[in-house]
Amino acid sequence: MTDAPQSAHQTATDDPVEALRKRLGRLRGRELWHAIEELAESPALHRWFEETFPRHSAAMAEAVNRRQFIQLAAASLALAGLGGCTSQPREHILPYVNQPEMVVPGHPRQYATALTLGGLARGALVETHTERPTKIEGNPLHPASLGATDLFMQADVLSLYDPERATSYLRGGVLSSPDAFISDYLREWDALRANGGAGLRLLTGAISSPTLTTQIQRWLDIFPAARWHWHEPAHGTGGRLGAQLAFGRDLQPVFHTDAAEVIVALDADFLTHGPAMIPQARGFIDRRRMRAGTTTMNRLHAIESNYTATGAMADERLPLRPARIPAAARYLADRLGVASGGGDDDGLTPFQRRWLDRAAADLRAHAGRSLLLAGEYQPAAVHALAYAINQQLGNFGTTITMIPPPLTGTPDPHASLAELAEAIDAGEVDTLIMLGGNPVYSAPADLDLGNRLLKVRQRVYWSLYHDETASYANWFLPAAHELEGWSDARAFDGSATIVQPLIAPLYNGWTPHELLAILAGEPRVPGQELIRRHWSGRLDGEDPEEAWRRALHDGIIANSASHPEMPPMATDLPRRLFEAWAREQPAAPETLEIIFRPDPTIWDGRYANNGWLQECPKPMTRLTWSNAALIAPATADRLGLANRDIVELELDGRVVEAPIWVLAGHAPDCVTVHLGYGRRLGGRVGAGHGFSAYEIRATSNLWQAIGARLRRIKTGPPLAAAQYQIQQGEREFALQGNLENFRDDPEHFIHLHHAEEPVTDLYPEGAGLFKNEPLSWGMSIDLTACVGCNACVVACVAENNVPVVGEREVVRGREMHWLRIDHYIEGPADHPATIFQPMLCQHCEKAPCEYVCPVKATVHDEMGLNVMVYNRCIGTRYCSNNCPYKVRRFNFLSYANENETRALQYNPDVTVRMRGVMEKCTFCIQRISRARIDAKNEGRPVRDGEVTTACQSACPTRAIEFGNLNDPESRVVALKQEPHAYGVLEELNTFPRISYLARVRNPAPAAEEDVSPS
Amino acid sequence: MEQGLDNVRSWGLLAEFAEPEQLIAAVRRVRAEGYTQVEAYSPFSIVEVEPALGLPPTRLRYAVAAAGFAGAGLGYFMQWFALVYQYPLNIGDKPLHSWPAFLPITFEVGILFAALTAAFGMLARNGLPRVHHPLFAAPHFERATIDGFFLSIEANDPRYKMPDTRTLLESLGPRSLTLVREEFEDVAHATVAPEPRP
Amino acid sequence: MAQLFHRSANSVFRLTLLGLVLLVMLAGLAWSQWLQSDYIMGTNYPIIQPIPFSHQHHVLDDGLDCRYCHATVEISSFAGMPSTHVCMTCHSQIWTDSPMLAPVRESLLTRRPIPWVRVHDLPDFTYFDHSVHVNKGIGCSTCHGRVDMMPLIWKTETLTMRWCLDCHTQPELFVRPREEIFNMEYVQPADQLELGTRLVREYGIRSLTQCSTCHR
Amino acid sequence: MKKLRQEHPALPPVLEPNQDYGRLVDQVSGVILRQPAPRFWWGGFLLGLSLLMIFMLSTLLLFGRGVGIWGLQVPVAWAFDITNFVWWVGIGHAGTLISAILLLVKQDWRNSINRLAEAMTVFAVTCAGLFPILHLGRPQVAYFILPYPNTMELWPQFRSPLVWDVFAVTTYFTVSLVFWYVGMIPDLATMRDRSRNRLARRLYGVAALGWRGAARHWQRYRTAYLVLAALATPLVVSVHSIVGLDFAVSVVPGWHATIFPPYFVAGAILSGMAMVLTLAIPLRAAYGLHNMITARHIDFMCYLAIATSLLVGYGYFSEAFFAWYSGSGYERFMMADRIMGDYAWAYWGLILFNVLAPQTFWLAGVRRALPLVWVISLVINVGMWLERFVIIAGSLSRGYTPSIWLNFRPTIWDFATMLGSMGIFITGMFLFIRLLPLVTIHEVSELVHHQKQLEGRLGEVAR
Repeated sequence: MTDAPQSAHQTATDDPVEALRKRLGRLRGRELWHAIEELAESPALHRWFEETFPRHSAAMAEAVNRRQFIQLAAASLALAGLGGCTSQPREHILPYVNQPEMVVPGHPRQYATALTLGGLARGALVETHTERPTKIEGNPLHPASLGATDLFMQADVLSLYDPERATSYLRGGVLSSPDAFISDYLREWDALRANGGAGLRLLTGAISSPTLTTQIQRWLDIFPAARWHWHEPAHGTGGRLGAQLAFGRDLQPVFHTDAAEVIVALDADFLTHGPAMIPQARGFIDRRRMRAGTTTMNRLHAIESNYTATGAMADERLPLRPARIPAAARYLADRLGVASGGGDDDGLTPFQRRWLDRAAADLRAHAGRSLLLAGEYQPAAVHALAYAINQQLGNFGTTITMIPPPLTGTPDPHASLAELAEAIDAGEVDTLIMLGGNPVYSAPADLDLGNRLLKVRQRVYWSLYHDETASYANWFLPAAHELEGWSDARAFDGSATIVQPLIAPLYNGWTPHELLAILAGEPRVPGQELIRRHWSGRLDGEDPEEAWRRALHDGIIANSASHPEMPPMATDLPRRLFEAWAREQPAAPETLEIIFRPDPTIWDGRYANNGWLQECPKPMTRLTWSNAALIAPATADRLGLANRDIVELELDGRVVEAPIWVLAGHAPDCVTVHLGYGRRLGGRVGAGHGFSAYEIRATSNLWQAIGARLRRIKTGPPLAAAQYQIQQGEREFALQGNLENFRDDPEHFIHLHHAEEPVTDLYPEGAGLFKNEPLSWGMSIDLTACVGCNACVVACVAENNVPVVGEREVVRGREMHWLRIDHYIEGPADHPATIFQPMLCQHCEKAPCEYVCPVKATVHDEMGLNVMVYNRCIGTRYCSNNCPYKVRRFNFLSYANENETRALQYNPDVTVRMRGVMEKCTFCIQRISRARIDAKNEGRPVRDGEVTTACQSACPTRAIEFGNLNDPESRVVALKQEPHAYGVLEELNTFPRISYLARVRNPAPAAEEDVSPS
Repeated sequence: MEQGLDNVRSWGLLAEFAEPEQLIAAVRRVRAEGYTQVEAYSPFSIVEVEPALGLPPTRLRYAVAAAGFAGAGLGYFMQWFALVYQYPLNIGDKPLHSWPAFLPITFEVGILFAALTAAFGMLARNGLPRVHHPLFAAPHFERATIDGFFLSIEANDPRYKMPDTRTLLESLGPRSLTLVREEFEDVAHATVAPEPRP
Repeated sequence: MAQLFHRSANSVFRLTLLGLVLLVMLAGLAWSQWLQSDYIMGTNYPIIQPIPFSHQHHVLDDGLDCRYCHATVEISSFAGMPSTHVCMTCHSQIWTDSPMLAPVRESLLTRRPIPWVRVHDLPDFTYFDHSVHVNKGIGCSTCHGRVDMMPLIWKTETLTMRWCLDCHTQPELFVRPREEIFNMEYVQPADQLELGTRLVREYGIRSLTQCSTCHR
Repeated sequence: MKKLRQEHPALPPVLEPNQDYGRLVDQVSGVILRQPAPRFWWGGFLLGLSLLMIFMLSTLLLFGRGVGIWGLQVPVAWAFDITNFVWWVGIGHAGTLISAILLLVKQDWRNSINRLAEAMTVFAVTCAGLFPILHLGRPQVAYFILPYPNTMELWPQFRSPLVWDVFAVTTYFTVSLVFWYVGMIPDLATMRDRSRNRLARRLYGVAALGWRGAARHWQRYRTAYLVLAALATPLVVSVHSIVGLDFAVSVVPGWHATIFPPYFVAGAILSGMAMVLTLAIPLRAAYGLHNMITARHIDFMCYLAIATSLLVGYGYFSEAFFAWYSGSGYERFMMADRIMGDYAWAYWGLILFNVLAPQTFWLAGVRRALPLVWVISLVINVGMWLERFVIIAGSLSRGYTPSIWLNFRPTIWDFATMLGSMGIFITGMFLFIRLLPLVTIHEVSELVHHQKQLEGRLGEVAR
């Protein structure tokens, strides 16, 4: 793995082997053996082993050694023989011993449950084939899902089957058993009870589960002296702490984007980030579905430092270095007549002031229907000020409400983690029980939790993976995946869902409930009973059994959402703010700021071992398999840096080596790094990619810090980007225009060069097959609605058994995604306008790929689909060469994963492709066939909307519509008749079946004239 | 010299000349004498010999043409049968019977058939392969592929008569003159020494 | 100069050439026949099963309906295989200690499924749906043969793509009335063609010969 | 003899004067019969063998691991593989040109080099024929592309240029082989009668099918040979036209051009000529064939090179012109990218090697300096390879969709396979030199005959 950052090895603590030699050198006889026994227990040694003998990298090595050579010889000979062979290996049918009712082999079933991100639930419907979860869809009844999913939900099913999940109970790194842990724990029970659990500490992740909360409460009642800390590396505290500042109460804001006509986002990626992303994006997009006759749409002003997908969706965007964002908030406050408690010197340029003036005017003009949306990673003061401004505008109750936080425990976990560290130093911690979160890896570097842990006697760690923290624990307990056990969870708005298992635990791991039950001294209580016990009597409905069934069936507990509260604004807010501003560090122009953010695809690192997410190109950068230090072109010029440069990134004396990625649109004078990479343990897929930003992140400044330094040290290998060319120039791929032009003339508000000359066709009558077919499939994609969140990409991968190829193959340009989100930017590098374009097989009527195939491996069928017959393909790749959209993907090597655990996820209705065949989007033909056969069996036509493609059903904003073009009533036909519908590369007479609706932007009046100074 | 060799029927007489011109002259002379079973042998093709021998033009080219057209027809039919008749599929929405696309293969198959006919037809009409031939037993005949120019009159020629024929040939001043014998199993490779030149 | 070859060499040479040509032709013919032989196609010889289950006995003698064991044939792509419990519904009463049925009892005790061997095994890239065929008037015996005459089960049809296409191009030659689907003794009437054409119209059968009908 | 020269003042003679049938045969057969083989031969043969080993290894790895061992990707799904294919086919064409077309137009100077050229064709086309199979993702089912009755009732998709390729290349290979063999039958007979070793005589005897040089045989032989030439001539044009159509038929910018077929044929002949020179010059020196392969041959081949390089140059120009004149932004961009983009080095390289370098042949001085001619011929070979590479990989890397643009990065196995294929060619050529007469004895003897006749007549005139 040439791509592994050096830092991974540099920052490893002093070589334990040396230490070992030193220690053993002096000893003799019995002492020596004692010493060795101690050492065998030493986590440092364990970690050293793990790091010195890493598992092989997933990517295949090129070099051929003798053994491989023999294998190859055999393989090629077999290949030669295979040609004539036609008989198949013998297969078995294994019927049930006792077939469950309702289970019909061949018919998938769906169960409602919920998956959590940062502790908060998103409702899901899990598709199971003979009780084997294979695909995750959104739950329409759930407020955080609305029938759609984000990319993490899609990928969770792969984590479930991850062959590298922790499989065994380890005591001191030695194989042990659940019972052993229970007895170990109970042995200490009396001692713990005696001193009320002093020295007993519990460290969990973010928790919204009502059951777990009560369980922890019970545990704390048993051990009054014990303490509960929680740690969520990607958790932003701004909202709740800001509420404490503004209202003196711990409340959580909920944003109702569907009610807002004007939104000003303060460093908030509310469209593609976090557990509330789906409703926020849906609401925002619902106000800008441009159809013929639409004259109005909402407007988004975005102020941000990093260039996020939300920034790309914004009609007006102001790149601002972090230190200026509070200033911008204060400026807006002043303009809107809110006491900001800040001085006048805000260091904003005249252009920035004018920009803010427009935003302020827009907010005022839409008072009551506008929203100032502060990002969760902004400091409390900014949030408090934002609350004040929203109240001044009268937005509370319409576009923003405050509710009791769905997450339980202290509002400031980061502080509580710091307390824990101090407590350890003070020797107050004797037994530490950690529930996931991988704190050793993800805790702020200043806490140096790894070495601190060694001071704790009993270190219990419960986790899905045997990760960095696991190698420090002397008791490791494998966790049950969320799809494996009973639980419950609340959504961003407080509404609760019962989480039900879709499959028995693969590695008999415990759910947190089962573990807490043990800790509370009642082992062996089944998870389901724990959950039911909690909810008995809490579910409304006279018949409890019926109520329980309903809750399970709906995947949401009726009216469990929290009720909004509107406490009065603290009278002394300006003074509090003044104090807060006073604590701000001044940011000199030349100093560089650093921004820490969770990674768009692997979050805080918990998804590091998920190949789907690793290979999913990140929005804006289009990078895969790695993070990078993102800087603006201007900054790159100033520092003399370019892509592929490896820099030493220094903050407060801590150093990490990071590759540079120049990102047009990023704010100048600051660098963004994403958390979650630089993993060393926890799976072959995740380890050895990117760098760990945690290593330079301190409790004092978790999200942004002033005074970072970049020093170029060398040129590194190319980063695995899925796209290098982001200018489309004259080419008419992703088209966009402004609202007023759309109002005036929707037909021509986008200019199409080829529109002038008429389409001439040599063979207008075509093949003359397929007269009056009932079904003819087509798709429409609304570019105004695509927020570039990648949910569709991962959904496609999950549905269609698309293989993961690994970083090295992506670098070579061999990623296998059937659906990709192309990015195209227009305008200057410091103020670019990015537009997302989902690109997939266009199923051309006159497909260039088909007539060049020598073996009829790709042909048209009677439903107008451009079908790919894998078993006929011989792999000439001519079709790919002749595809103008380059949406065909080729299995250059054996990419399909043969691991039998992982294979459990494969969709049985989709062929797993072999080496050497071409593949591409099929419009989810397996779903079409199912619908068609069902319709036939019921003797009726296929209904509109009966077939949804994986990408369509996953899309949070419903940007994708799919349907029957021969059904005049179908929605897709209506969309294709929209004035601003167009086909990409129509001028080639490919007659694509996918039409795009051009993107409509809604810039603020007088914004065009006002160009930025730079 | 015929006595004592009666059990061996003679195949004919073979005269060797040093220069092509002599051969041509000889052929003309022998033909003038009315001999029909005459053949000339040379290391390279000597065009002038053929009219002298009164050979009719070969009909090979007609066979080749026929084969060529047959092949082309077959090639076209194969494509039409496969793409139009037997399993019609919508491929790039091209017309099923897209004849322009069928032409290259039609042409190639035609050429293939024609070429093979030309080559094998030539061999067949020449009665090749024939690795054994009475002539190969004749002394010096190996020079027929190097620098010798031979003339043969077969014994089954109605005008073939000893010793007249032999005298005739001798009169043409051959480098050597041989009586070539039909062989029988018992006397394989029977040959006679060349006559000393006068 | 002496002869290089004996005179017989001429004939040998020519015959060899001729022979080579014929040999190649014959080899090709033989190979193609071999590929379609019962051995390669796996047709017409019984498959050894963990239990010598006799369809003949259960269908002909006991008169069980196909759907008693293959329960999901009308609603699912998979016809369904009887769970051990289905076997035991009867065999907990009769033949309870027959050694032949030991595997069934064992399966019930150990809760391990009975490893039946697939008889009609399509390649993994071919997707076949029983329900739609059954509902459109294709009888069991059309593809599976007279199962009621098979003491041990075997494959009667080759299941090659050509075999599928024969019916998909001309369904009227094979379709039968829905009520006859599970009738093993069903024989095509003399007027099959017009019956078939009528049924094709009634059942709305379309001859689907597109690749995507079976391959995905 | 003087007079003879005066008759053709400009041209050096096809044969040096005073040739004799016997000596000529000795000379040619000597190349084969000489024992032991000269060092030069062993050197070349071993080089070929070692390259062949490389080919074996890379093919083993290729079948074992898949085409992924090459640098291919999407969008550049064809690169070295198809480049090599087109390059080898092109080289093959000179052989047919020299033996067939020049025969039809009665260029008797061809007689002393056509055998060499035909052998070159056969082995070059062998190499070419391998790549379409090697480049497949699933070579084990390559037979899907052949029309044969099967239980799937499926036939090839005859509209695909790749199927045309299969028919064109196999036909071309078969016809070249037949042409080569038929032309060799009388010479095999010569070898049969020339060699002493009984086994050798028997082997040559079988191969010669008992040829005995009868006039009737010669008559049909000549006809058949002419007919074959007449068939091979359109064939050779069709083959590279079809190869050109592989690209012209597609919609890819930089491929979709009607000029391709003729301009590919011209390029093919240029590369072929270059390869003939590359082979003929050293062989002539090594085996002292100066009397048969004279300055005349070198000159004429240089002239052909000049002519075809000008044609190719016109092709390059018209490509650029069409790109501009078409008005298609994609085509224009493609052309601009070739001239100024990441592959500009290759583009200017091929202009230099294929268009400019051959122009030096105008100078008699250059044509006489055989080492220089040899070097230039090598340069042209490289240039023609670059041309195909630019067309294939260059065009694919900058297609319609900008988001997927990517440059091609070859792996060592790309190079291994390319060099390996040269191993097949070289090994084959050296075996041929060692086992078969590399000059057409009977045709050259015929030349001698004509020369003698001419001299005879001149003699009379003189008298």
